[in-house]
Amino acid sequence: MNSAPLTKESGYEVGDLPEHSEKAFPLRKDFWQAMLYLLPSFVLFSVFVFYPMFRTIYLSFFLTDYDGMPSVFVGLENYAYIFTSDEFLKSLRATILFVLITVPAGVILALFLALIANEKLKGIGFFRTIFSSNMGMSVAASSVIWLFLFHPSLGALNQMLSTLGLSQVEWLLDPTWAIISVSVTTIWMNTGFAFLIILGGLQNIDEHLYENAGIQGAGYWYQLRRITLPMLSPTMFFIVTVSLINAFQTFGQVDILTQGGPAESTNLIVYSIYREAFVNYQFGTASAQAVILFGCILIVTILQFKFGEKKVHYQ
Amino acid sequence: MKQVKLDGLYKTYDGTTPVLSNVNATIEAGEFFVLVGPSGCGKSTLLRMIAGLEETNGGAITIGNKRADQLMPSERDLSMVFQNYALYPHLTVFDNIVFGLHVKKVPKEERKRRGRETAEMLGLTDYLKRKPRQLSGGQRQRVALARAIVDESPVCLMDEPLSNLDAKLRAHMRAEIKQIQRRLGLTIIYVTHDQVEAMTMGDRIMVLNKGVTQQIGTPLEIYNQPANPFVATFIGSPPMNIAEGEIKDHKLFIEGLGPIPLPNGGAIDQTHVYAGIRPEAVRFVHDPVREKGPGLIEVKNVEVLGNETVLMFTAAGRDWYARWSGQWPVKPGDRIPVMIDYADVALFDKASEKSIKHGQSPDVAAEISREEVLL
Amino acid sequence: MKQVKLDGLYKTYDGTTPVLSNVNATIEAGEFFVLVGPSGCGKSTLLRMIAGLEETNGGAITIGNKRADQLMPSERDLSMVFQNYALYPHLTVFDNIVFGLHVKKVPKEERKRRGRETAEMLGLTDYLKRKPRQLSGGQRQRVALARAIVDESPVCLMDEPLSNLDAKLRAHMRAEIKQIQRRLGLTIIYVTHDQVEAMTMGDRIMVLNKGVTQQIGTPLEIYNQPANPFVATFIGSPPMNIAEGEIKDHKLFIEGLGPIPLPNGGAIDQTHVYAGIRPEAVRFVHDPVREKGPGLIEVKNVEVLGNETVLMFTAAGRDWYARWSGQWPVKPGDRIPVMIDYADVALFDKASEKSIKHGQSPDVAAEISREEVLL
Amino acid sequence: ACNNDTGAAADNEEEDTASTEEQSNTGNAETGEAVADDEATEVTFWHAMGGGPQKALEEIVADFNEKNPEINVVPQFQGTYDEALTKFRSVGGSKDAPAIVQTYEIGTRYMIESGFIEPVQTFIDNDDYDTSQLEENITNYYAVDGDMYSMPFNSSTPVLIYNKDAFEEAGLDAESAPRTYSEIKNAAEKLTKKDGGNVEQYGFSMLNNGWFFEQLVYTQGAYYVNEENGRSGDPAKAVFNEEAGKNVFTFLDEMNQAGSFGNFGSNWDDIRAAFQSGKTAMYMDSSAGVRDIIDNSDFEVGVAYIPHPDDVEPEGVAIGGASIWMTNSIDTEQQQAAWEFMKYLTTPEVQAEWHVETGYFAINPDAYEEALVQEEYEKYPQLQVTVNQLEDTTSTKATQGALISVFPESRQHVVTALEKLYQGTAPKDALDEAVEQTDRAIEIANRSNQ
Amino acid sequence: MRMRKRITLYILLILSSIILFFPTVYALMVSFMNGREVLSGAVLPSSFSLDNYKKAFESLPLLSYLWNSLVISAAVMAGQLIVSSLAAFAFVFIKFKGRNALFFLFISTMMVPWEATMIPNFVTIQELGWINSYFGLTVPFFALAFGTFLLRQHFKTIPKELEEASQVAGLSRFQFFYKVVLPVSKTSLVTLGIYGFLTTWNMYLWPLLVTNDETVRTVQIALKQMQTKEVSTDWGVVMAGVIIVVIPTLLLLFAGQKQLQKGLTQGALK
Ligand SMILES: Nc1ncnc2c1ncn2[C@@H]1O[C@H](COP(=O)(O)OP(=O)(O)OP(=O)(O)O)[C@@H](O)[C@H]1O
Ligand SMILES: Nc1ncnc2c1ncn2[C@@H]1O[C@H](COP(=O)(O)OP(=O)(O)OP(=O)(O)O)[C@@H](O)[C@H]1O
Ligand SMILES: [Mg+2]
Ligand SMILES: [Mg+2]
Repeated sequence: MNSAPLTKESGYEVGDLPEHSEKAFPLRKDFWQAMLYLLPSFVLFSVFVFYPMFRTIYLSFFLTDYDGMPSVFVGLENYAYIFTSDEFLKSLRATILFVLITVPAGVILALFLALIANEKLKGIGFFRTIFSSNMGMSVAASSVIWLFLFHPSLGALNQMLSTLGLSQVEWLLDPTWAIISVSVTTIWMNTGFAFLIILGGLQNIDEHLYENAGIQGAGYWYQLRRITLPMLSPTMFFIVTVSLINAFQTFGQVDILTQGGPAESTNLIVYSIYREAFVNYQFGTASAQAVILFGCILIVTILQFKFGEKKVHYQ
Repeated sequence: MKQVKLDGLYKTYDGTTPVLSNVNATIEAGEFFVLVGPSGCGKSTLLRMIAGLEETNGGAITIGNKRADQLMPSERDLSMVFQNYALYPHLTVFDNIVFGLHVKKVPKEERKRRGRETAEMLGLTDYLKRKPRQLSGGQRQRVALARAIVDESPVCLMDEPLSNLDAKLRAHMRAEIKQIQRRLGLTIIYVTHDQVEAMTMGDRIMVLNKGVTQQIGTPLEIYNQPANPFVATFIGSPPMNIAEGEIKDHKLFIEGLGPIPLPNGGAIDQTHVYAGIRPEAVRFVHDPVREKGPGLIEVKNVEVLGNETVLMFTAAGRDWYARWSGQWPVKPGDRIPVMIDYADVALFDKASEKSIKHGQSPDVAAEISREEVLL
Repeated sequence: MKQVKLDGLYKTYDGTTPVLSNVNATIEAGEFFVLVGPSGCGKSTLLRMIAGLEETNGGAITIGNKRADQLMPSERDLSMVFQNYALYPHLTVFDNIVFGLHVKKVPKEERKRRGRETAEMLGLTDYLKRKPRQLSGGQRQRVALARAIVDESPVCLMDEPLSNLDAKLRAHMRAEIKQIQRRLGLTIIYVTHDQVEAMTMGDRIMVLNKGVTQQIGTPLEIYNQPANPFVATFIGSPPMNIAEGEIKDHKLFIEGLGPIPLPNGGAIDQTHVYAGIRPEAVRFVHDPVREKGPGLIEVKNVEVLGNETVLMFTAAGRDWYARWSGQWPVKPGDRIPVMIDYADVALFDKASEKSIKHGQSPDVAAEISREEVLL
Repeated sequence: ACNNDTGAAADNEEEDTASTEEQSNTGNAETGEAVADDEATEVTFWHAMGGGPQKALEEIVADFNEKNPEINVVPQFQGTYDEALTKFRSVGGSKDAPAIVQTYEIGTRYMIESGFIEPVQTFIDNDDYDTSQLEENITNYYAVDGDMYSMPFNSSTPVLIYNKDAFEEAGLDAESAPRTYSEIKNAAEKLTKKDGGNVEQYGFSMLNNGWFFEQLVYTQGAYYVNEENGRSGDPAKAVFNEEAGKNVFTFLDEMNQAGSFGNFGSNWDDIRAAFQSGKTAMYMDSSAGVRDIIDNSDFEVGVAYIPHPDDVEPEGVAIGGASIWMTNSIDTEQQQAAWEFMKYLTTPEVQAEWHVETGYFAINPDAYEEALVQEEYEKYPQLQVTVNQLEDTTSTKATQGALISVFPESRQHVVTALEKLYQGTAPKDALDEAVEQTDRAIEIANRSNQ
Repeated sequence: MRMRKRITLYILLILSSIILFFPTVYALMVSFMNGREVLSGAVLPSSFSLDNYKKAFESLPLLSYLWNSLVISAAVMAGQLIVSSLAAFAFVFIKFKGRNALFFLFISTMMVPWEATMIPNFVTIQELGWINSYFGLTVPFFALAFGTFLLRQHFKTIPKELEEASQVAGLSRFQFFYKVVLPVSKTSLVTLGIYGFLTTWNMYLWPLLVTNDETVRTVQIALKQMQTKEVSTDWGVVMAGVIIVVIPTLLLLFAGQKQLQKGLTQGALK
């Protein structure tokens, strides 16, 4: 009696009790109907994702020639090489550090913005537009702007610091600061979107719940903790998962801001893949890196689904 | 124990149509105040304004001795049962119930005890671990009720809290709520559509129509001395029969019925009136020959309710009802002799709709003295 | 016009506790079938199974002449009023109402006409352009009702469709629903907690308790000849008074009351019984000296309901009720002489809870013959 | 399109539509013109020139098309050099390949080995085209074993740029720029201005870009890779960690330690901004950027030769920039037309225009005699220095520039080495690592392209 | 709401706006500066001249690029909305064997770095003959695991009762999809639409690869085209370009905002 309804509620049931009201439909027919709905996605994914992905895996066992064609089969050598290569390990470390900085900070910032923008105030639409506006800035455009802001001597940031009488910071030139700077840029670029999503999630929460909590004397923080966050959990789950995946795949801002430097401190994996493939034309090692990156994201996502979605409350 | 004072409350949703206008009432500390009125008349809106969930567009609300209309809901120290329950879908029944205690930092042990006690009282003990989704409608409603009760806030607002319960459970709940209210001295403002609830639970009743107060009074006042035809027809089921009437020659004429003679000295200034007769005052004439003022009605519809029978007939172009104890073997089409006593008739001025004369209250004092009852 | 047949229906949500077990009923084409039972007894579940929204874990459902339990809800051709309304939040009231007609490709003109007519009937005309969240509770419920009615599906399931309406509107709705049902010959399965609805609307009533059918019969059968103490106490408000009794020496003994003599020839085999007496059968004794079998009760609580008074007292350790017409000037603590006629007593076997003897139905035939009534 | 070539641009658009019917979906070519266009031989020209140079290039193309109605050159921007090359690698050898593709100097070896190109030497021979009219120090770079594989197009060299006002303020002679490492170091020392912890003006800066490092190595007559800079055979090893490379790293390291070296990262615009705003007094830049610097600085700008170690006789500079390549998967007719266009590009008039508009060298020295150029030099006498430095260069295998296929990758390693150097890594360690990685890259490339 | 809370909120809102919007405003300022001002680190331009904008429009056929961007972004947006919502619908409202596994397979496509698949995809497009055509720029992006995921999360919060009511009303599954699910999910659809539009609008590398000339090229390429390396970039013009390119997207955001503001499912049931 206790366990069955509880697992059901957890949402991510993998073939436990049938969800009521659904099993009334004949299952076989359902399967083919579902396939029909999924067909467009499937065809496109097969052509544009699965096929290239398999090709990538295939290539990771080869050295490639100038045309990017596999020429010498080397087995696991590419993997062996990148795992012993100081450069790759560094970029792996940088990537993880980057993910650890940008995901929590970005999500929390977006949540904060969404919360203050979810209030019914005059002119709130204006603020919402401002908060989501960075979405409109392309990676290239925003990176260029930040490049200016980070400029060692002329950048607004350093100018501000000197006005405040603080010593200047070598934003993009100091390896420790560089990763922070790239992270800040990334967070800035991504908040707009996360903000929009979270705001949407907030607006979906039944107002009556707050009304009731308010009457019962729950203060803002209490409501946030006990109502907003649990009710927002599907959205947060989504945004965290997506941010994780995106953070692992950051590329554009690195290309423009630091080109992976200084001293490879911002050489995030995808940038490293890009360079390996498009500048160095080493598809083999690039592919191996891509496969490893895929594996990393896969593991993180599986963990996220396994442990994260447990805490999600669907209606 | 807190008084709630409503002072010229005004509310509109769209800026033009008023949903409530000039609502005045002082609900005494510890009073059980019932709010009734037709669907959409503004009852929920009024409760929500008291709770602070809707802003007031005019007037003032005082709770305790504090002006409250600018306070946040959480500062008003009250509890509420929502018409649509508003349960937290992500919390179990138990957590839903003790949510407020949690907020108020009631110690865990006490929280547990009070939560369990309340659940016990509302027959929810078996469902404490479930989520609201897995409950029946009545169970959900009880959770909403439990959540408000467990709080023991001095003021409690209840919006049709028993509408989805069966008669038996409802009777039980009525008693429980009254008992808690008395024990804790709660001030309760209670919206209901149930006549029995309104009549038995309320210290006073307020009748609203289209956002305008019609009458405030004790249940018997409302029943016996309705201020206008609206109240007269709204309270009592089946409703009081109402028709236009004319007073002429010491007689009250109502179309479709025989003239009803006025007693001596019962002269009335107005000639054009609304006459109201409660269904139970339309009496069956056992011996039409001997008894005075008989009329003959043609039964249009019969409802046998187990211990009573409601007959429908037409008078003055309207549906009229007669209600008699027992199960009567009457069929539509039957013609039955009835009589109406002028003493039972309530009269309202036709123009102002104000009450001119109340019907005689159907108390048995006339027949049986209090002394006779007691042994 | 379709028959609905339920055949040994069984349902469980968690795989162990049955929510419904062995429910059998044949609802005739064009019948108005009322489903009552305490909160959580499985009424909504049963309706949802008929609609195809819950799978059956056993048994069969036949609609028309077609086995239906494997059909999709959309293939069952029925309409439903949900207990929680389930209005489409994105559509206006009008669009909510005609949503089903749209699906059935009813031409636009007719859709408009029927939508308007139904809205008119339910008093929703002023709100057609609003979204559900701008409506009061009762208005939402009426939209849900309108949506089901407008469809004119041969089978209509209604889950407490009037619970949030006031008495007056409810009486009006009752009449309207009955009329539509008759006009279109709908088969309606109707869940309600309202005694009046159950008694007046239903061709037959089915009483459920904990998922088990207690009795199926016409309203008067259920009222007059309850199959067991549960039904006896469930139908009728206040409920029938029930107590354990003993039959000895041609007398029925109930603790706290004087012995009730059995009439000649009224011998009963069992000695241990449950005795049931309807509140109206607890009669006031006008002249305690002259009248037989008087008992003295101490009033615990009084509810004056306007046209009747309900007294509570204790007998056999339970709360008992007496219900008398009129407003009685009685106070808690008063001691009042009453009598109970054996003819009014219903007896149930103590072990099996089966009915042994029905109480005399409170029909007036004994006093007034049908011939006397008609003129 | 800009005002004066609107017509040409419109033409291009429509012609392209007509010629690539299989993909065309715009269908807005007007019939009359389309007929005329059909007769013109289409030459697609993939380039990586953005901003001002793109505009200049498009004007030149428009002029050419006007003068040669039978040929229609269509310039198509394809992103940065890397991006353009990536794309070319994908379509190389197919019908989607362009006729002409512009590639940076370090892509030379790759292009030669790719098999997608037709050496221009073929046309030079057929046409008896006189290559000697071109600047020798430029053609040398693109000549491999005496054969010209591509036509030089936009070329530049590094120069030292300095702030004359700052020099005077520091008591230095603004007219004779420092040349040797110790001169630079001394000057830098004097030029560095500090305000507490913050440095207000650094003495010397260099962009973190492999190109400058290479140049500082070449000028010492040293090689980047073995096999004589890859000019006499397939190189197998990088040698830039030998004496010359170490000189450079030590030179930078010493100044960095002393606090007179300002690091402004690897972004061209950053370092220019630093210079213009007085944050650094000397730095190395491309000759192509000189004129803009002069325009945008509100102080006197001096231009000088690049520095060299005190005990080494400087040999000059190697060329940078890009050249244009003929592809081999197109019709001979198109190739011929492309060749015509290439020749046109080398004419003194065109080169003069190009030089003046963009700041890139004129590959045809005759251009410098053009009035247009002379006028420019009067306005910007500093430009003369850049040309002189190139012309003064002794042509050796060192100043010819290295020829390796993995150059882009190697440059990254050098950049990383520089960054590490500035973070305090010992010069030798930083260099050795870069060399090691370059070696590995060369090895892999050799293995996979047997 | 009480005054103090209101004021606190406004302060927070304004502060956040300033911090978040500063870079954009800065870009706007730079767009009015001449080269010298930009490189001297000024924050405010000496005059608000529109020269840079004029130059930006003169140097490239920006209007035609904008049009292409618009067409492509709108097409991708529409494609994504259709394809993703169909898939998400199946994942939430149809129960079938292997649903979770399949969904995870979908999610896994998000983990494949786009950079790793670009070359094979380029070859595919080339073989389809879609180089330099709108197809090549749009079709590969129609299927979007991200969008499916986003919509799935939202669909899951749609009360079951709506599905039930629709079934009883006789709606077929597809009717339920487009008559109830889609309208009720307007917020998420708008969000996804904005996302799809903007990401496409901001794409650079792919359009560069699969297009050869300005017939179908997008504005981001134009932006890149304004920048140079060895020769000084005219930042004022670039920023003017950035601003020009950003304006349509801001307008879109503003319009979407209006849609989003209408919170929807509240008060759905009782
Ligand atoms: N999804 C569910 N999971 C588990 N138990 C459920 C679920 N839905 C209902 N129940 C339980 O099944 C029983 C019957 O529920 P049902 O809704 O049919 O009651 P009901 O007769 O309609 O009651 P009410 O009059 O209160 O609406 C209840 O005890 C309820 O708690
Ligand atoms: N958000 C809203 N926007 C516009 N009108 C509204 C809104 N909420 C309620 N109303 C209208 O205000 C009136 C009063 O609503 P209220 O909910 O107070 O009625 P009620 O007396 O509680 O009715 P019921 O008994 O049906 O619950 C109704 O006519 C309703 O349609
Ligand atoms: Mg209400
Ligand atoms: Mg129910």
